[in-house]
Parts: sequence; structure tokens; C-alpha cells
Amino acid sequence: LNWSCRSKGLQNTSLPESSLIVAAASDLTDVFQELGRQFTHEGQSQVIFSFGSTGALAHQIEQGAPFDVFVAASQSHVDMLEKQGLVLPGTQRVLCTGRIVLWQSEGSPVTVNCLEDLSLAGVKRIAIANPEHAPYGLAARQALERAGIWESVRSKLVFAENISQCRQFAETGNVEVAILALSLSRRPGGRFVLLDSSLHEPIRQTLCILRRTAHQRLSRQWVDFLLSPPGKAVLERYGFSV
Amino acid sequence: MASRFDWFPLGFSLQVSVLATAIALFLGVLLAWILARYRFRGREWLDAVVTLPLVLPPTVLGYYLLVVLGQRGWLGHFLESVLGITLVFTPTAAVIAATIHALPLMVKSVRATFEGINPSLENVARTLGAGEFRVFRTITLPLSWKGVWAATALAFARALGDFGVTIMIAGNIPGKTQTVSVAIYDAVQAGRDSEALVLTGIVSLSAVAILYLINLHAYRK
Amino acid sequence: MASRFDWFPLGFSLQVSVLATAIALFLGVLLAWILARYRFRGREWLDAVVTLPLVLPPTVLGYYLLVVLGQRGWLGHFLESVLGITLVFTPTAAVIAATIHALPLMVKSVRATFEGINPSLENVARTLGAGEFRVFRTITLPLSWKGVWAATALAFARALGDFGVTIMIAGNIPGKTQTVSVAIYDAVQAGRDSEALVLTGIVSLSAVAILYLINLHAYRK
Amino acid sequence: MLHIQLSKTYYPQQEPPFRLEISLELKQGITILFGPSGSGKTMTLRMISGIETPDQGIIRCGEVVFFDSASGRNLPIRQRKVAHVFQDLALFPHLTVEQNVSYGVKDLPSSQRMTRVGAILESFEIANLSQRRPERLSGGEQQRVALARALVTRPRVLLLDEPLSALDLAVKRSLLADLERLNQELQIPILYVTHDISEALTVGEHLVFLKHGQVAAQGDPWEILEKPEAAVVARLLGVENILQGRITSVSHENGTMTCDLSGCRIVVPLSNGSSNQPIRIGLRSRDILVSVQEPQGLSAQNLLPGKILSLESVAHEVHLLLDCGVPLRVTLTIGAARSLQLREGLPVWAVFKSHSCFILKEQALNEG
Amino acid sequence: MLHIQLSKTYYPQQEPPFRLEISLELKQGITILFGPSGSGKTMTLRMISGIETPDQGIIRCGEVVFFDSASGRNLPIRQRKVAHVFQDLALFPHLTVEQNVSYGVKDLPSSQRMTRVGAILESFEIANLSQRRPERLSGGEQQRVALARALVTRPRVLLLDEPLSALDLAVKRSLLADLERLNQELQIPILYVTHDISEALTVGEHLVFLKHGQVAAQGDPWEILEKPEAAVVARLLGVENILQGRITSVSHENGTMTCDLSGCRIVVPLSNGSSNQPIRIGLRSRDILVSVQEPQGLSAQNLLPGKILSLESVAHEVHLLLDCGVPLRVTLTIGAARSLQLREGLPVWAVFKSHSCFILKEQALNEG
Ligand SMILES: Nc1ncnc2c1ncn2[C@@H]1O[C@H](COP(=O)(O)OP(=O)(O)OP(=O)(O)O)[C@@H](O)[C@H]1O
Ligand SMILES: Nc1ncnc2c1ncn2[C@@H]1O[C@H](COP(=O)(O)OP(=O)(O)OP(=O)(O)O)[C@@H](O)[C@H]1O
Ligand SMILES: [Mg+2]
Ligand SMILES: [Mg+2]
Repeated sequence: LNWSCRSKGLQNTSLPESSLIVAAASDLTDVFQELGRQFTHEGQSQVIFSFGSTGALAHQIEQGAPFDVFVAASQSHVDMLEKQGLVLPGTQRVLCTGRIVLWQSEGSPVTVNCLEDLSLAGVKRIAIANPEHAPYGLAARQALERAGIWESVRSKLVFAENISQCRQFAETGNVEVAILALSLSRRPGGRFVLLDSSLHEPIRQTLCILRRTAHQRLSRQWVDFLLSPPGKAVLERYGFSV
Repeated sequence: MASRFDWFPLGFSLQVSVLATAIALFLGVLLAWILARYRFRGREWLDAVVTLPLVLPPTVLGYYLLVVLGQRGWLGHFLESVLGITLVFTPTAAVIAATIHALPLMVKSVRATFEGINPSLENVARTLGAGEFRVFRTITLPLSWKGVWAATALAFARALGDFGVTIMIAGNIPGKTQTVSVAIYDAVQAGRDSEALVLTGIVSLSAVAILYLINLHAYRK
Repeated sequence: MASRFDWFPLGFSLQVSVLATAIALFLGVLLAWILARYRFRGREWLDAVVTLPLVLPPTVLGYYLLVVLGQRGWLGHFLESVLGITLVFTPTAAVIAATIHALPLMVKSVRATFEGINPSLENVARTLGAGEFRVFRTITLPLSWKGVWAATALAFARALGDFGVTIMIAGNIPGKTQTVSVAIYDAVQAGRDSEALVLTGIVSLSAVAILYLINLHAYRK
Repeated sequence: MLHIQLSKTYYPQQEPPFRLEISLELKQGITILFGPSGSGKTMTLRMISGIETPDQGIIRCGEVVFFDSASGRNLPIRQRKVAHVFQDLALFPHLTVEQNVSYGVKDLPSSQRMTRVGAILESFEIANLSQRRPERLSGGEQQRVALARALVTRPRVLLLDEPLSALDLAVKRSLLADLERLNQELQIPILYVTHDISEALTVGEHLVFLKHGQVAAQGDPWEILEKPEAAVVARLLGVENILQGRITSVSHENGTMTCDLSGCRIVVPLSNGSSNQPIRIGLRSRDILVSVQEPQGLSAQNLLPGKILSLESVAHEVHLLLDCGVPLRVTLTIGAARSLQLREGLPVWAVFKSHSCFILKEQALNEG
Repeated sequence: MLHIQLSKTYYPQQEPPFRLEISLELKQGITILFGPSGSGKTMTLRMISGIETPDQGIIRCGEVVFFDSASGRNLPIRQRKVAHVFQDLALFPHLTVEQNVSYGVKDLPSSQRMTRVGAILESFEIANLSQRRPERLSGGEQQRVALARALVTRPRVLLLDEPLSALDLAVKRSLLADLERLNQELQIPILYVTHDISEALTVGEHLVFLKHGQVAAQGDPWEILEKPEAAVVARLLGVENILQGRITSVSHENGTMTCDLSGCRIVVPLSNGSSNQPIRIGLRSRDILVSVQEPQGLSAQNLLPGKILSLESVAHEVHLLLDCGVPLRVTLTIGAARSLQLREGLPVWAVFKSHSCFILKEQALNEG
């Protein structure tokens, strides 16, 4: 195991020791990159993002991942971490809630305007994130169920690993419709129909500061920035409800 | 969890892997033979390019494949409009995904084995009137069994283990294109740890058993 | 995009892959030698088990590794509390991840090559007073160069391409443990398609170049 | 029938290149390819079967052009129908003896193939090994399999690279007889590499002597000793004594000639030469007997009185140098030397048959 | 010095097993291992060097036990210090000639190693090939490298499996001389497998004759013909005529005995036997001359009048069967037969020297 020491030579990292590492769910990718730029711009330190699925990130945190702040796409994972005493007490907050949309790429052969249209014959396949583990997938399922078409469209469903992949399926024209996060729907190349938020449980983007952080002050600054009016404005612009 | 255990992914994966291994075996041996036997410009480049699928992260490779093979991709479009074949999100796609990862392993290992064969044996076969293909079939290939079996074992394992490419181009359609790798992933992600463990256990055991049989076959005598 | 291009993942991945390939080369050749040279009970089982990392979906493998090597894992805990070594989420973890996938390729290909060697040559070396290790070092190994190089090329490609295990145990921490595979994945996921393409292009080109050099070396003469 | 005219240069690193430059015309029947180790025999065979390509030249078998550098023609190995027994045998290790032997006759109808293969396995005494793999055969058994594998095909040309070197005399004889029968049957050129003189003389109708990559002599095996290159061949064949003299008389009825070698008179077999011509005679050291008392009643034989100059014992042999007017090298068994109590200075008689004398042509004088 | 007593059975599929059962006591010096193809010579060598393990028995070299099935001892190959030249040579293909040869002397100080290796390369005439890889060597060159590689070490035992089969006479002689020198120097047991009788007789101080995996005869190479197994050996050596008769007189001063073979009288070298004892004589077909007219003045030689029963020509040889009271097989060159215009029924005289006759012991009568 002495090569674990030798490999220290690898640590010619390009990031300063003082930078903040934020683990965030993938649906926050676009908005956080913008927020991160603004945060740094305001003279604060640099923020590094580690995007991934909420479940995987939570698992990594359990095993000692060196994150300072965790922003999950669901509340349950943060609750679980809190129970294990990995969260700095009192730092859990709901940042915002996500919305889902019906997304179609340009050039899709059918046009879908409401959930019920998913039953049309022209809609051969529908991509949703896996409802078992992706919060947006769960919301999609709930919406389909409440619209009463879950059973009828079930055979058309393709489960994506995560919400980004869901979009890729639609983007490449391999599914006619995808149920996506509103936050990822702003990218060019498609059209979307916002689904009513009453169709699903709120998708609470929950944040917390992790107990192991060495940058508590900086973490709080980042959280404060997120919760500040300018931060909220950006979140709203990207389709989150604050 | 509450639902009864789903055996589909296991059977499906087995079929896909066996099929993919067979295809990779055929194509890989063919390519390896061409690479070992014929000297042509760009031979080593071709060899290097064949290895490329190993270098790219599978999901990304899958994404690009999706772009090419998908309904809007030039190849996918051609297949669909001209031949009426749809690839993505079908079992065929799962086979393609598994093959793509198995092939480079096959080509490189087998080529090295082919080149290790004493050329005198091939020459003597030629003097006995054997054409190139007969030489290959009756001398080169049988003398390379060990290497070919080892490569087959690798290819099979790799085919079974592919996740990234599969989920991209075959999708994750339970009961239709869900391979066991994808099923395990899902279970882990969903926190169904015990199910994941059971699946992992079954896959590992059957894989070890199959690999063991291949080994026995390869190193027997 | 707007931000300037980040070269870190490329350099980092190269270092990780080279290191992992070197480790896999060493361990793999050693294991292959033991498997080829010594007959012991369970030899073929060991061989089959060594291949196992290829069978499991990488992310899942990574998940389980994390359970074992992480701070709460028994091994990770032991290393941290007793030796003060943290493995996960460090560059070391990236090396481990890459090694795990490279090793089976190494072991299986190299073993097949070792077993293809005429035993007379090893015997004659023994009659000339060479001990087992000298026989290995001066006869078996040099006669297996082609196979070993082919396996090294595979191992290197695989080390470079690992994504699932790396992202689990090394994490996706830009500038610290983000390998190029993970970076490409990240870029694709974030819709930074052009960045993903550029990275893919660079990785593919450099991988092909490196593999080409390995090939030239392996098949030269 | 087989016309060969080729050249090829090998460039080993750090050494002077080896140049093979050969021009041969082989008729049907067995031609012995003879020459010191490293003279290019194997090379020549490899060019004919097509395993190696000459730098330039032409190889033609009857109407069929195997290779022609002028027209750029190079017939693929398999179309040449040249059966080639390699020096290192190259048996297929994964096939049984029977499968090895029948490899080249796969195109025959099965019954015919089985008869032919069965017959050759039988006559090569390897039928009982037919289900074995080569690794389980002894060296001589392997050699027989390799030979059978080549002979069972009906080739245009047969190339044999020391095919009997690992066999004992009894087996060798029987295989040579088989080969001879085959030769009568096939009527093709057979090129036979050997180092064994008796093998060469038994089997060969024609002998080609290769040296440093060039044909140094060729012709009838028994006559080749009269060729210009003879002195070299003679030394190679173990003819240690080369005596120089003059013919004094020729007896046609006896088939002998009498020669004078610096004073001593010897009788040699008849050859074309006449009285007073110079002559050169080769005589093997093993063909000379030594007598310590004047031999009685051996009037027709050669008897040269002399004395022992030196005596050196090597293993079970004793090498003597005699002075009988001419220096004579003699090899005896140690038993013989012991029983005769030979020692330096002892007066002895050298005794040898006229038929032990080879007559070398005059030109041989110019050669080392 | 080398004590061998072992047995091992090989079970090929579908065939009767081959059983090797050997008991030998080798002294220092060269022992020839002789026997037909497939008699177990290579096997025996492989057991001694440790490459194969006997089923049971003991192999001991002086004080050092190589193998003992009773005590379960099996010394690893490398500790046996047995130099073994394989029948298939097994040169290291990736090493140069020089590296091959110096492989076994890596432990010597570098200067000493270089001198020793250099010397042996020189004396084996392969110094100019020292930088080449084996694939670029001719068959004979390879054989010399393999031999040099084994001889350069200072082993306890030297095993040579047909080490000179691919070499021409000149090189063979010089290597045999080298071997002889080495034998004087090293004072170790050397086991030498060969099929070549003259090689065997030249080099061997002791001969072991193997047959069907068993020692059929052993002893002085020249005396072994008198051993019970002699008839087989004789046939193997190409002694085609085995004549049976009775000693009529013994002449100690001439070193000859006179025998009566169903009416015809022949003279043979002296052996221990006395008047009226039965005797069996071996005579090679090549050692008999034929004369078409009664030979003149050959009083001391054997002259048997008879006639040609049959005449068969094989390649450049003619095989005659004569009836001289006893049947006699004679081999002549075709040239000789032609010039004498031999044909069936022609009356001829068979002529042979008494020294051409081998005396076989009476027990040989019982053998095939
Ligand atoms: N690939 C090669 N490159 C360079 N030189 C070579 C090569 N192969 C053979 N030689 C040399 O060419 C010469 C002729 O080799 P060849 O094998 O024809 O000899 P040979 O007459 O068959 O001898 P032998 O009776 O010992 O088998 C030898 O001196 C050999 O060292
Ligand atoms: N692995 C094996 N299994 C079964 N039989 C074998 C095996 N190896 C050799 N034999 C048989 O054992 C016998 C003795 O073989 P060995 O090689 O010792 O013969 P040899 O005396 O060296 O003959 P040669 O002079 O032809 O080399 C042969 O009949 C051979 O076919
Ligand atoms: Mg040769
Ligand atoms: Mg043998």
C-alpha cells in the first residue's frame, strides 16, 4: 500500500485549498454554474461543484467524501444524513422546489400539449427518469398516476438513469416526449409544456452544510448567497419555485 | 422488495452476453487474423482504433452511439427508413452495446496469440496445399485456443458487465431491455440494498461458474 | 464554454492511467505467473474470481468498494484509524479504480501467453542452473513480450476509460479527482456538448497515439 | 525438370552478409544436396518451396514458373505442390500422427485417402502411433511422421532436409528403400539434404556440392571426387590422405593402374589416364591397415613399408602418421593398436586395397 | 559414479503402455546410449536431468541423491547440475548465440566467464555468429550452439541427445575431439545418445544398448557384439549376414581361427573359443567383394566360390544374394555390378577379410 503515499505526487491539483466543494444534484447543474460564477465574481472564494445523482452523492458523503455543502434533489436523503449526524445541526434548508415539464425536441413528429396527449398513437416512447431513485422520475410517475394514464402509457416508458439522460433520449429523437426538470428545459433545441405542480409532491431541493467541513464560514456565505434575493432570482429564472 | 423477485434481467443478460460474445468472437478473431496475417499501411493504427471503445467512458460512448444509431442519426435513419429496422431501445441494442465492449479485448488478445505461433507450422501447411483460410482454420486457430478462450472469457465478462452503453442505447425498459447490470444499478440507486446484493451475488456466482468452465476448457489436459 | 478550457482532467487521467497500468502490469504478471506456473487447488477458481471486476457494472462495483474502502468501511476505517491513510476521494482512489479494471485484462491475457511457451525452453534453463525466478525473468517473460504488450495496451485503455468506479470512489471533484472520463461525462450531462466533443477528441487521439506506440513496440522487428 | 537460378543475400547485423547464388538444373530422381554446415542447403530448399523469396532469379518446374524476378511472378506456396520436410520437422502439435499425415491429402476421396495414409503409416512403422500427438513421440518417430506427411502427397517436387538424421541404420535402410520405390513411382525431382556420406552414396543419382552459398561441384556421386573441387569434398568426406604421383602403367584387363608416388608403387582402380600422366589419389585413413610384419601373400594389394612417425590416441581410436616415402595418415582402433604394440619409430607396413583409392583430377591440385 | 535404477510407465491412449525399466551404473567417461528409435533413450536422459520424474527407483550421482522414491526425494532440476543437450536443441530464441552460451555461467566473475565462453565459441567455430539469434542459424550451427551452451558449464553429469546428427563429418570430428578433451578434463559421466555407429565406436568407452525400454546389453563398444543380445545389435548395425559353423583350428600366432560353415572354410580373427566349438559369425554385406574370376594371390583372405541367386538394384546399390554353400548377402555399387556384368546364375567368388568377421557368442543363437 505504499503506493498510496507515492501517489501524493498526483496531487498537483489546480484548485486552491480554500475553495468550497459543493455536492449538488444534477438538475441544479445549469443554475449552480451560473450562481457559482456570480459568487466568485462578488469577490468570494471559488466554488467547486460535484454534480451527481442525489443517492450517489449521499452515499459518498456517508463514506467521508470531502464535500462542504450538499444540495439534494429530495429531502429524504438529507434527513437520512442528518440522522447519521453528518449534517451540521440546524443547517438543513429547503432551497427551492423543482417543476417538471413535458419536453419535446424540435422536429418531433407529434405535438404533445398535455399529459393526456401521451396516450396518442404517435407517441411511441416516453422517457422519464427512473422513479425508483430519481426525484424527478418519482414526480413524473406521480403526475402520470394522478392524470390516470400511468397504466396506459406504462409500456411506452423508457427509464433513464437520471434526468440528463432523459433529456438526451428526447434530444436525439429516440423518444417523442420526455418528462424533464424545468431547470434543464431552458437549453435550446426543444419546446416544453409545464405541468401543474399539484400533480406531484413538491420536489424539494434541500441543502445542508456538512459537519466535516473545514470551511464553515465560507459554506455559510454560500448558503446565504443562495438564499439571498439575487440568488433566488437566478433560481427562479432557471425554473425553480422559491 | 415487496414485489416478487424478477428473474428477467438475469436471463436476458445471459442471452445478450452469450450472443455478444459470439459475435465478438467471430468478428474479433477475423480482425485479429487480418491484423496478424496481412501487412498493410495503417495496420497498427487500425489496431489502435479498434481499442478505442475501451478508452471512452461508456455512457459517453453510448451517447455518441445514440446519436449515430438513433432515429435521427444517419445510420439509424438509414436502417429505419430503408430496412425498417429500429435499433435503439431494443434487445438488439443491448447486444450491440455488449459487443462493442467485448470486441477490443478479443482483437488484441487474439492477435497477440496468433503472432506467437511458429510460422514454420503455417508454412508447412501451405506446402501441403492448404490455402490461407484452411491454414487459419486448421493450424493458426486451433493452436491459439488458449489465447482465444482467455479472450472469450474476458469478452464474456465484459459483455455481462456493460452498463453505460447499454442503458444509453438499449434503455432501461424493465422486462424488455433491462440487463442485470442495469437492474443492479437501479436497485443500488433505489436503496434496495438487499435486492442489489442478491442480484450481485447471483451474477457473480454464475459469472465465476461460467468463467471457471471456460478456464477448464481452455487449460484442460 | 465561457470559462477557459480545463486541462487538469487530461493530465490527471494520464498520470492515473500510467500509474494504474504499471501497477496492473506488475500485479497482473505476477498473478499470471502464479496461475500459469503452479498447480494448486482452486487455481481455475482464482482465475475466474480475478475476472469478476469485469462482470459487475462499474458503478455498482464502485458502490461496494466505497462500502469497503470508505471511512465507515472496515478496510477504510482500519487504514484511516491505524495507518492514517485515507483512500477514497483522493487521487489514490482514482488509481485504485483504474487498476481494478485493468488487472483482469492483464492477468488473463498474460497467463494465456505464458502457457503458450514451449516448456522445453524453461526446462533447459533449469538444467543450466537457473532458479524459478531467473527462468521467469530471463525466459518466460521475454518470450511473452507480445502478449504482455497487448495486455498492457488493453489495460491502459481500460484504465483511461474507467468511469463508474472512479466516480464512485474518487468522486467527481473538478481539479482534484476528476479524470477525463468523468469530465466528459460531466460535460455531456450538463449539455456542454462542444466541450465534451473536444475532450473526447483529445482523449481519443492521444489514446490512439499511445496505443499505436505500444503496438509498434510490441510488434516491432 | 526443375530449373533454379537465383541469388539472395542475408544481412545479419554486425557481420559480413551471407550470399546464396545458385544455378541448378534438376532432373527427375534423387539429387543429393551436400555441403558443410551453414553452406546454404536449407536456404535453397526454402526458396524452392516458396517460404523464402529470392532477391532475384528464376525457379521453374517444367512449364510451371514458381518464381521469376523479371516478370515479378511469385507463385504462392500452396500452388507450387512442393512437399518439403523441414529440418526442424514442424509437425502440427495439435494433430495426431494420422491427422498430420493426412493433412496434405484432404482433397482425395475418403476411402482412397485412408488407404494411402494407412499404407504409408504401415511402411514407416508408425501405424501403431497413429493416434498420438507429436509431443509423445521420440525424435526418430517424429522424423518418420514428418517424412510420411510429405511423401503421402503426390508433389511436383520433393524436398527433404536431413530427413533421416535421427534414425538408426535399420530404419534408415528401410526408409531409403521406400524412398527409392517412391522415386521410381513418382518420377519427380527429389532434393535430398544429408551429411551422411553413405546415405548420400546409397540414395543419390546426382550430387550437388554446396559451399559458401555456391555450387562448388555437381555430378554423379561416385564421379564427383574427380571434379575440380574434389580436394575439398574429399576432406569433407574424411579423405585424409591426398597423394600425388605419376601413372606408370595401365592394365585394362585388371581394371587397375599402377602409380609411382615418390618411389613407392601403388595400384589404383582404372580411370581415364595414361602412362606418365600426373595423378592425385585420395585415401581414407580408416581404409588403411597396419601390419607389423611383412604381410604374406597379399600380392594384389598395396603394401607400403614405412615407420611410425607419431601416434596419438583419441577416444577409442588411434591416429598414426606413417612415413612410407609419402606421409600417410592412418586411423586404427585402440584395440588393434594395443594388440600390435605400436609405438613411435616402429617399422610397419601400410596395407590398403586398390578400391580404397579415389582418383582425383589434376585440377584438384590447385585447390587448397 | 552415476547410479540409475528406475522404472516409469507411459500410458498413451488406446495403446499398450510403454514401460521404461533401467538399471545402470555409469562411470566417468563417455557412455554411448544406443538403441532403435523409440527405445527410451531420450526418456532416460530426461529422468536423469529431472525433467521427468520416474514412477519409482533411485538416481544417485556420487553422494548426491537426485531422486529416491523410497525417501520421496526429488532434487530440483537446477540443483542437479546436469547439463543436457536436448534432441530438439531448445535454444533460447530471444537470446543471441553468445547469450545462449553464457546462460549457464552467469555466476562466474565476468572476466572468467568471457574467457570461457569466448574459448568455446571459438573452438566450436561459432564465434563469428555470436551476435545472431538462433532463427538465423543453420541446423548444424544451432546444434553447435546447443552443445556449447551445455559444455561451457561445469556440470556433474553431461547428457547429449544426438548432439552431432546435423553436422558434417569434418565438424563432427573436430567436435568429437573437443568432447574427448573435455572428457579428460572434467572427469564426469557423459551419456551420449547416437545412432551413428562410427560416432559410437569413435567416442565411446562404454556402450549401453537399450531396447523396448530395457538395457539389452552393455559393455565395451567393441566387445558388445559378443554379448547375448548381439544378433539384434548386429542387425541394427547393419550386419546382414549371420553365419553359423564350427571352429576347426585356432592359430594364436596369426591371431586367427579357421571355421567350417557347412563345408566352406573361412578365417576369422582370434577369439576365445577352441577347436570343434560351435561359432556364429556376423558379416556386413558391404564388407564382401565379389569377383567374377578366381582371385589371384589372395591366400590370406576368405574366398568362397558360389553363384548369384538373385540380384536387386536399389538406387546406386545392388543387393546380391549368393549361394556359397551358405547364403550370403552382398551389397555392391551399381558401377561395380555393371562393370562386372553380374547377372543371376553367374558363378562368382565372395571375397572378404577376416577382420570383417565379427564373432557372436553362442547365446546369440537363441535370439531372433
Ligand atoms: N535469417 C537469416 N539471416 C541471416 N543469415 C542467415 C539467416 N538464416 C540463415 N542464415 C545463414 O545463412 C547460412 C546458410 O544457412 P542454411 O540454413 O541454408 O545452412 P545449411 O546448409 O542448411 O546448414 P546445416 O547443414 O547446418 O543445416 C548460414 O551461415 C546461416 O547462418
Ligand atoms: N509423453 C509420452 N507419453 C506416452 N508415450 C511416450 C511419451 N513420450 C514418449 N513416448 C514413447 O516412449 C518411447 C520412448 O521414447 P524416447 O523418446 O525415449 O525414444 P528414443 O529412444 O529417444 O528414440 P529416438 O531415437 O527416436 O529419439 C517411444 O515409443 C515414444 O513413443
Ligand atoms: Mg540446414
Ligand atoms: Mg530420442
